[in-house]
Amino acid sequence: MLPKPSGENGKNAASGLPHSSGDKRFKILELHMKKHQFRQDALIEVLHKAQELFGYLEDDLLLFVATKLKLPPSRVYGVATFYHFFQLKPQGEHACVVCLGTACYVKGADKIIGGIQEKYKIKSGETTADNKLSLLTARCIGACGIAPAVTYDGQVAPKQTPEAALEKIKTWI
Amino acid sequence: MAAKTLTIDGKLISAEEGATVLQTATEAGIKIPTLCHLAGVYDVGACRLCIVEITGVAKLLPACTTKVAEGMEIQTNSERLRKYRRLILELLFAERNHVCAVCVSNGHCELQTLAYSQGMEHVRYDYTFPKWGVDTTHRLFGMDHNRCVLCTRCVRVCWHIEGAGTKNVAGRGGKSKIITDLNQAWGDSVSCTECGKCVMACPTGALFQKGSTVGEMEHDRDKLEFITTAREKKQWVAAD
Amino acid sequence: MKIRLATVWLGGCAGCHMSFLDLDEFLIELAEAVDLVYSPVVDVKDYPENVDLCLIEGAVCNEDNLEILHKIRARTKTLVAFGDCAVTGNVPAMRNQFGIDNAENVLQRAYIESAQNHPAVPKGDGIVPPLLERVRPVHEMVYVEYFLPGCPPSASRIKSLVAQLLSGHAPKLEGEQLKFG
Amino acid sequence: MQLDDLIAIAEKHKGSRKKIIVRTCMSAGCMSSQADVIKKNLETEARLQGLEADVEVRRVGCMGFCGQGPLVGVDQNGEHNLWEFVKPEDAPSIISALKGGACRVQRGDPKHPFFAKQMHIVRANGGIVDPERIEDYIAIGGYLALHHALTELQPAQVVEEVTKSGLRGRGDAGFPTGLKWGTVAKSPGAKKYIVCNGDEGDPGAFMDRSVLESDPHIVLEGMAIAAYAVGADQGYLYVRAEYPLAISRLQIAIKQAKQLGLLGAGIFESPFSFNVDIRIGAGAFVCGEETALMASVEGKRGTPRPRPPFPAESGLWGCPTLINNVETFANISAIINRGGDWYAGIGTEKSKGTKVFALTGKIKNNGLIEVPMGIPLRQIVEEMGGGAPDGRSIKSVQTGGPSGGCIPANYLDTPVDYESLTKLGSIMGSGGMVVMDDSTNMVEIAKFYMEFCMEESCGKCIPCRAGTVQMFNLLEKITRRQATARDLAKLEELCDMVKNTSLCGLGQTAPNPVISTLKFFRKEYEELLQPDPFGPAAGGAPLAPERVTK
Repeated sequence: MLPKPSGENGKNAASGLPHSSGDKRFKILELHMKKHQFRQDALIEVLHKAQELFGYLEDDLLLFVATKLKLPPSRVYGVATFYHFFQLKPQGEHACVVCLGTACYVKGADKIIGGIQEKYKIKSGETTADNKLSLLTARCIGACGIAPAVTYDGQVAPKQTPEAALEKIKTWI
Repeated sequence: MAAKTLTIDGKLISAEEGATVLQTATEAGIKIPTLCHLAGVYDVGACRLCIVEITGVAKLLPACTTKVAEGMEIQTNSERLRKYRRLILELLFAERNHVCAVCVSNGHCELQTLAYSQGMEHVRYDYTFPKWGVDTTHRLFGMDHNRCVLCTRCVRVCWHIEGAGTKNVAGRGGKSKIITDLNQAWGDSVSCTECGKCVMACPTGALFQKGSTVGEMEHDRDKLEFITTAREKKQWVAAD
Repeated sequence: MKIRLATVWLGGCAGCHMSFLDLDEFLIELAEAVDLVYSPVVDVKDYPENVDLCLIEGAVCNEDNLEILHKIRARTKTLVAFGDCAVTGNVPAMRNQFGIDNAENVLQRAYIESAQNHPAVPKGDGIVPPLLERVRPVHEMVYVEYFLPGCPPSASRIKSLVAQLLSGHAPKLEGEQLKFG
Repeated sequence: MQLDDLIAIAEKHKGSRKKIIVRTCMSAGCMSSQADVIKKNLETEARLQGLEADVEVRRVGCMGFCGQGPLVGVDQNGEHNLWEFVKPEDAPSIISALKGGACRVQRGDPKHPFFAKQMHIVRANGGIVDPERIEDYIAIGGYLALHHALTELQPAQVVEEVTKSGLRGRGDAGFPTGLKWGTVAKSPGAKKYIVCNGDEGDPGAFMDRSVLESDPHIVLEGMAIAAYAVGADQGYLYVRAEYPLAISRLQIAIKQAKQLGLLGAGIFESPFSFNVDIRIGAGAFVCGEETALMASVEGKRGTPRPRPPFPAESGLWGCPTLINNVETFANISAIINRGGDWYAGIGTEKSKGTKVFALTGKIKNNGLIEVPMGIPLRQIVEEMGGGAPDGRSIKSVQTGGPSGGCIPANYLDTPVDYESLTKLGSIMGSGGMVVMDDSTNMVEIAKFYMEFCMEESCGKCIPCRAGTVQMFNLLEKITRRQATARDLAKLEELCDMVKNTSLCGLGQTAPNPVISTLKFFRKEYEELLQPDPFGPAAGGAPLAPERVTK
């Protein structure tokens, strides 16, 4: 069930008070918005920062941003779901992002995904039941010269194979 | 305003500068099919049904957003255009679950009427039968996503006539969805003013008044145009 | 030699056939022009060979439907998807949403969740034919020459289409003749 | 900041240079193989071996030969050495080789056709300057073009020079840059904007990433010159979030340029002011389309809108806006420095200058190349790229990403220019060039691109939103061997409709990979088709008149 925007947090945000949770990250986020003079066109910048701070964009957070930037919640939600970089659900402890750009694809990126899917029984975009691993795909990270590339927790690794990927993931689990 | 002379389907027509092809054709009694166009709100050129051929222009252009120019030669109903329009309609019917027989708007539906006008007696592309929900949490209105064509008319009237910003499009591509506030149940929305303009604007049975049964839902579009015209011309605003 | 006409009833409510019977006196004219070689209203067990024209009511819901449809296509020159269920899937296809590509969910819904007494999925040969993963309109399974949408198509529209066909013309539905729902 | 100051910075910087420069590629590709550790080890080793006074270990951007990375270049006594596949533990060997010893690392050949056939304008400084030090850029003549434009040319003369150069947009459509600049310059309005499109979304393309990571100032300088030419004072540089290194280097570059007064108010003590802000994309391919990109810069959903009005008349917040891509802007300083006529002397009649390509896929030499327009495709893939590896042969070259097409091997003698590629049903695009060998299934490739377009469709217009889904489903049906000739006909019909009726470039070009593979590899589709036992009956409808009794 989604929280109502009329909830306590929403009210506090609307009245200009800091977020009621007392979580310092809201303060940092607000400073970031201030840096952008609370400009509505900075919404995407602000969402980037929010995701960097909180890991994903939950409803309460989106509502906080909406109120501070004086935007209708539907606008913030519409933008947050348009761009695939924004995550509205929590991710696993570790993220394995397989690049699916053309160069990686023709060099077997699909086999890497297949290997991970088979071993850990998760599809692309899903997280394992123990919350250890999220399997994601990227639409070209621009590392085509070293294809196929896989990003492990933000670190790009060149010329990967299904075996190499499973080996790396094993160290996490 | 300077007048522009042009031809539409071979008919010589004079139009005001700044008028759109759609306005001009409508005034001249030439009917161009439309779906996302709604009198009273700005045009987005999204449904592509009103595309026309203009001599000397390689691309097909939407009549709703294309301005008239001197000497334009416009075709609105060529065989090619009719074929494309029918294909677009087939895609729409295959995209979600449009079951006319049990729809509140049966008989008063713009999508249905368009299908008839383009001679679409069946859909050649495989139906996708996606799973979409129905939101009946609102006191007065309901939203059946199965019948939504994503024309965004409801979004535009909500933002630009009512000014509430309650509705918007979320997601993208085929997964796009009309949402209320933070994608919450319509009945839980705090921004919705219950004005019902979205329901009036909807071309299909996606937005409906609760309690309507099959074929009972008639959308009143004229009211929307009436309000915007009044606002633009400030007809009823007190002098002081 | 008369036209060999068949009508069949797949997954639908028989409403289209009721509408067909509403042709009233045109039925008599029709009887002069055609032999009704197979239909729910005549007692013929197997779909015959060399049929000229077949009106198909209903969507394709189960393996029995599909089996006879394949037979119909092989033995018939001209097929007409007759009514919305045949043309679009219509109401029968609404079950697709209980579980896309998963017929089991439909049986659960019908025989367990909705049951008031003795919930159980019926077992045994010929009781419930195996369901297809999805209900489909007829033309997604076999090639169909003509379409007559409507839920049901009114007698006058049936008459118009059949009359055009019998006079050797490709039927064209225009204006009032074309209607869904 | 005045000219003298700029020259003083350049001279001072040159004067402080050491005898030997060891260049470590620190672009995203090499960084993924510990280039940062390699650089640190090289520095430590230089100190340990007592060469600290003579050796500068420099962070540089992309050297291009990404497939052989990590790369380390050495400039010593006017000679240039290139070391390939460098590992962190190779540092002692590389440093001791500076004293004349042998080096155990694989030596690259700077005379290899991969390098010899290149011509560098956009990438002139890539792999040479430290992208995080503006002094490096100034030392090789950076910002002189901006100075020249501001002090000696009228805005109209700048536009004139760019027009004369024949430069065409490097992002996609190949629209003449000078014409675009001229339109923005003439558009009435007190407020105008410059937007640099760095939303390089084509899978298989990384030209812009490389330029931004290797030489950010060349882009900023190009943008500033453009701003002067059209009368803008604010710029936005839109970069994909997938390029964190490019973003951080741009942030550093903007900060440094501001500190030196090369961006900001009163540049070179003229009345001209120009600010640049970075806008970070968030994973939406459609934002490469200019009207969608503008919506995104405004913080909205990145959906395109119909044109006209074009951004040049009504762009960001309704103001005249000039949008060019990274590579286009990177050409500008050279054009101003050396003149439009010089630039127009390179390339073909209608396609001037050079083009950067990301040469990837089933090819021996992977990497980034800059070649003069008009070079035959064969020279690129066979001589520079070395052909397909593992003894296989090249089947096709894909250019233009999801908007482009697959050029079959028997057309390899085609010159690479806008018109020739279009004639083959492909496009120049932004510069992705993915080589496919004879093991590639072309229907699968078409399906791969269609899936991409389907997932990247913004959903605004129906032909693209619903059409890509149906085209993808039909391609799935074909590859699963469940389709008939009727399905293929439906696919072709949809391709035609989506191409002609979609709102923006994404939809209008989404069918291209299918159309081009059908054109050249139709047999591969037909081999997958099944017979149609339930198709129309022989002697079918309408009922044959001779059978009619009435």
